[in-house]
Amino acid sequence: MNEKELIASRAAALLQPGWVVNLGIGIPTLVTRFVDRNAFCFQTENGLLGVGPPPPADRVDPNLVDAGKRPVTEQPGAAFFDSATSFAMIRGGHVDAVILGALQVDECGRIANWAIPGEPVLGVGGAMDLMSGARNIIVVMTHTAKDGTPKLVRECTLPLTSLRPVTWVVTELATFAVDGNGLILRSCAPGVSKETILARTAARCRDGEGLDQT
Amino acid sequence: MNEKELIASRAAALLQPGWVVNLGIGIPTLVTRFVDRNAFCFQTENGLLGVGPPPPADRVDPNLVDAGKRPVTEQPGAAFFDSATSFAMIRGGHVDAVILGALQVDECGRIANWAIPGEPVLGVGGAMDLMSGARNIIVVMTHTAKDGTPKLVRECTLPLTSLRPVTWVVTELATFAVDGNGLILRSCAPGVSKETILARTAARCRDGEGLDQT
Amino acid sequence: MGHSQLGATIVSATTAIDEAVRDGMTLMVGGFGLVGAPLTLIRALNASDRKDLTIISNNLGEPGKGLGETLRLGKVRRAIGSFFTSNPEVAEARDRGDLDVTLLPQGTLSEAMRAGGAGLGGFYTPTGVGTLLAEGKEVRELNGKRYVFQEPIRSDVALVRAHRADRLGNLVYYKTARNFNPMMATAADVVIAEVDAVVDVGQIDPEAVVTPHLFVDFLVIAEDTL
Amino acid sequence: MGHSQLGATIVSATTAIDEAVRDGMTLMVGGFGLVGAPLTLIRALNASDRKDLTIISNNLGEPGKGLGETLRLGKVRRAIGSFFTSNPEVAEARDRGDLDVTLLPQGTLSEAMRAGGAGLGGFYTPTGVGTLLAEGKEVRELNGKRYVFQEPIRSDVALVRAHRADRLGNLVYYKTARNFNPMMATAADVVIAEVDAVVDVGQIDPEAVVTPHLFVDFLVIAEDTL
Repeated sequence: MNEKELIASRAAALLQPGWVVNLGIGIPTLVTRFVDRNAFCFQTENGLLGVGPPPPADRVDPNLVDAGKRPVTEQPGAAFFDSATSFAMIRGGHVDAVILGALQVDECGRIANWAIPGEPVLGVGGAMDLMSGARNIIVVMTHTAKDGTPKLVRECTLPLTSLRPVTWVVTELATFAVDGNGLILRSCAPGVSKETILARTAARCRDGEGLDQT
Repeated sequence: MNEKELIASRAAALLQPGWVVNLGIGIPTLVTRFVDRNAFCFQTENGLLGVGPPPPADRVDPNLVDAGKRPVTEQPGAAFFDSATSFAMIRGGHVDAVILGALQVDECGRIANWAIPGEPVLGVGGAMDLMSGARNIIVVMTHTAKDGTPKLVRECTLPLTSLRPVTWVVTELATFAVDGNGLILRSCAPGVSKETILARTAARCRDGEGLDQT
Repeated sequence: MGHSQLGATIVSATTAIDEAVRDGMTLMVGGFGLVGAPLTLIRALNASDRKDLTIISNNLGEPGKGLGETLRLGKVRRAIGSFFTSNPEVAEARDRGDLDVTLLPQGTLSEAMRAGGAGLGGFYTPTGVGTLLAEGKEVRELNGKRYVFQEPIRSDVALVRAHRADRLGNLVYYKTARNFNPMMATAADVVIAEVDAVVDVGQIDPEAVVTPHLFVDFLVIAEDTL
Repeated sequence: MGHSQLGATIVSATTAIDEAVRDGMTLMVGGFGLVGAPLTLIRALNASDRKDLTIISNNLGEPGKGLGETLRLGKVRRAIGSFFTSNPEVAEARDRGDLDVTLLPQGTLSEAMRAGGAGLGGFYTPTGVGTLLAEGKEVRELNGKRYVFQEPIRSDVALVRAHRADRLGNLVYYKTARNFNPMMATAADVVIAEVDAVVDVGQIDPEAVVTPHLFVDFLVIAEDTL
């Protein structure tokens, strides 16, 4: 299992059977490898409830894609709908969880994931809507940037996606829960010490009760 | 032709082929007798575009009704939709005309048709939405109340349905157009003199150009 | 309502009402008059001891029929709708002081339900500006036209009537029995759908689903029909 | 657009663009990227001499593809959408000062189109509160939660992509090619729908119509597909 798969598998463990889940682009799409697809229903904001696995190459339908524009299939019992209806579902709190990437997470659990440093701000897509409406928000990301800079920071230097904090932050090193007082270290990945995590985390965080290594 | 049929036939003459038309309860439903059904499309606000004529008694479907809760049929090419979608159509200006009854019309062309004098105000239905959104509003009513009281009045004593004036007012005696300055007598019914009309009209009105008897 | 598994739960009308409805709750009830009203669920509600309810519905049935019986039984404290004239007992109950009535234009009522289900904070409608029904409400000029502000409407429970459901809870409707039901299904914490039949997953065309299953908690087979 | 007869008019893409589009107009163009984009109509637009356009679309295609080509041809003065990152030439055109870009969250964009088609004066959404995209916008607290005000969006012409139409203009869509098209079809003065096929009236299930025909003015048969 590579680093991204490790993150995805740890995020998958947070999902509760029966949930309707929206998956962002990147690591989030790997989550489906680690869950029983029949226990969940995947929604994509471009207008499909009941997203199935990618088709074999010879059965790709160019008009059946997810929000990352990758070919998908439809599960039995799927439903297609327009974008306004899709975001009505999302904003209205009918999607149980969204799993999305982030560039930074502040110590309140708020994220920055739409404006890339040094690049023009020309795309937001559905990120802000998902942040405002999904019942649970699970951020999946590498713990630090490629150069080792912490992504869990005291204050985001990049523009926030929402004032609403996320529910969970999952990295290859640790899982953090978020409450009204900020980040709580919930679990360390196997073989990772708390000290290692804290050394690579700029945000202040509290220890969760019964902090374990899972 | 009785009085109500006369009014309906005169209103029918104002409709332009190709229009989508919403018909209120009462005299408006008689309008379909005087038009080529194939040239128009009827909408009912409870969720059907393409209302067909009432079915024979042995083919009544209790779940297929118009806004007056009378059994109807669906035309080929009909569409069913929910109430929010139906009123989105109406408010959004996608319905070419509504034909509805009124209790009073003031000299600006504004109507009162939802609150009945002496009765509790407990029903408005779609009247206000239709008044706010239909492109053309055609009022059909008897020229006076049963006791001879004019219905075209200087000022409505009953609560207004909308601040928006109607487009046409059609009675068994006359047809009035409405512009920014108020009512214009457009035509007198056959055998009805202008004097008769004015004697039974409390609202001030102007003569239309080329006032004729049709 | 949280789902512990995918799919709506098929229950009896009595069980659905017992599980979901509590005294003092706000209920949305589908239907344009009796057309599209969940008559089986309403009968179970009437047979229950639940009371002190706020009912959001276009009408309160007809005298003694559907929600008209619920009113007669004294279970309704407040009614929010657009056309109560079809049941004269509504006026009587109000005059006795037993019922509080809120009247909204039909388009405003249905749009407010949609807004409630869509997570919006409210909207501006041109309908009703300058009339009795806009009294006391915020009026605002936007791009040269006046609009009335309307808040979203939500409820604790929605009792809706659909035609068919699949076992997941996807719903399709039947002709003009659709009316308010699809919006109500989006705007309640618990949604109970009364249907003519429950079919296998895959039997409803994904392009024709009107209410996707994520909105629906319980399915009840209709026993009372028009 | 006024209808002189019932039913949408079937025309060529070139005729549709010639008749409906004028320099300086605002156009809505369907599609999520190229999926559900009316490629035949866009090609006709690109081949026309129309310019100085405001384009409302989730994206501006990909470099040189779909609306990406429209941009390259210098026809686009302003773009309103949610995700222009998929076409780097958007940033280049903006930096050159040739293009004005307005970014909205995708849910706000689609809801604003619906509001435009539904005759509403605007709505409050929780999306974007406190972010860069809410700067300069009205923020209001309603029932203890903060919302951003969004105005409705309309256009002169909408170019939409559907699957099938009947001769009246009723539309059904195909899978995730539906996306923004149904809202756009409600929010323009003239609506041109590009479809795979036009079928006889009666061949589309009245319960499954997504865009009722009263919204549609012209039908064009698709020649370019994904």
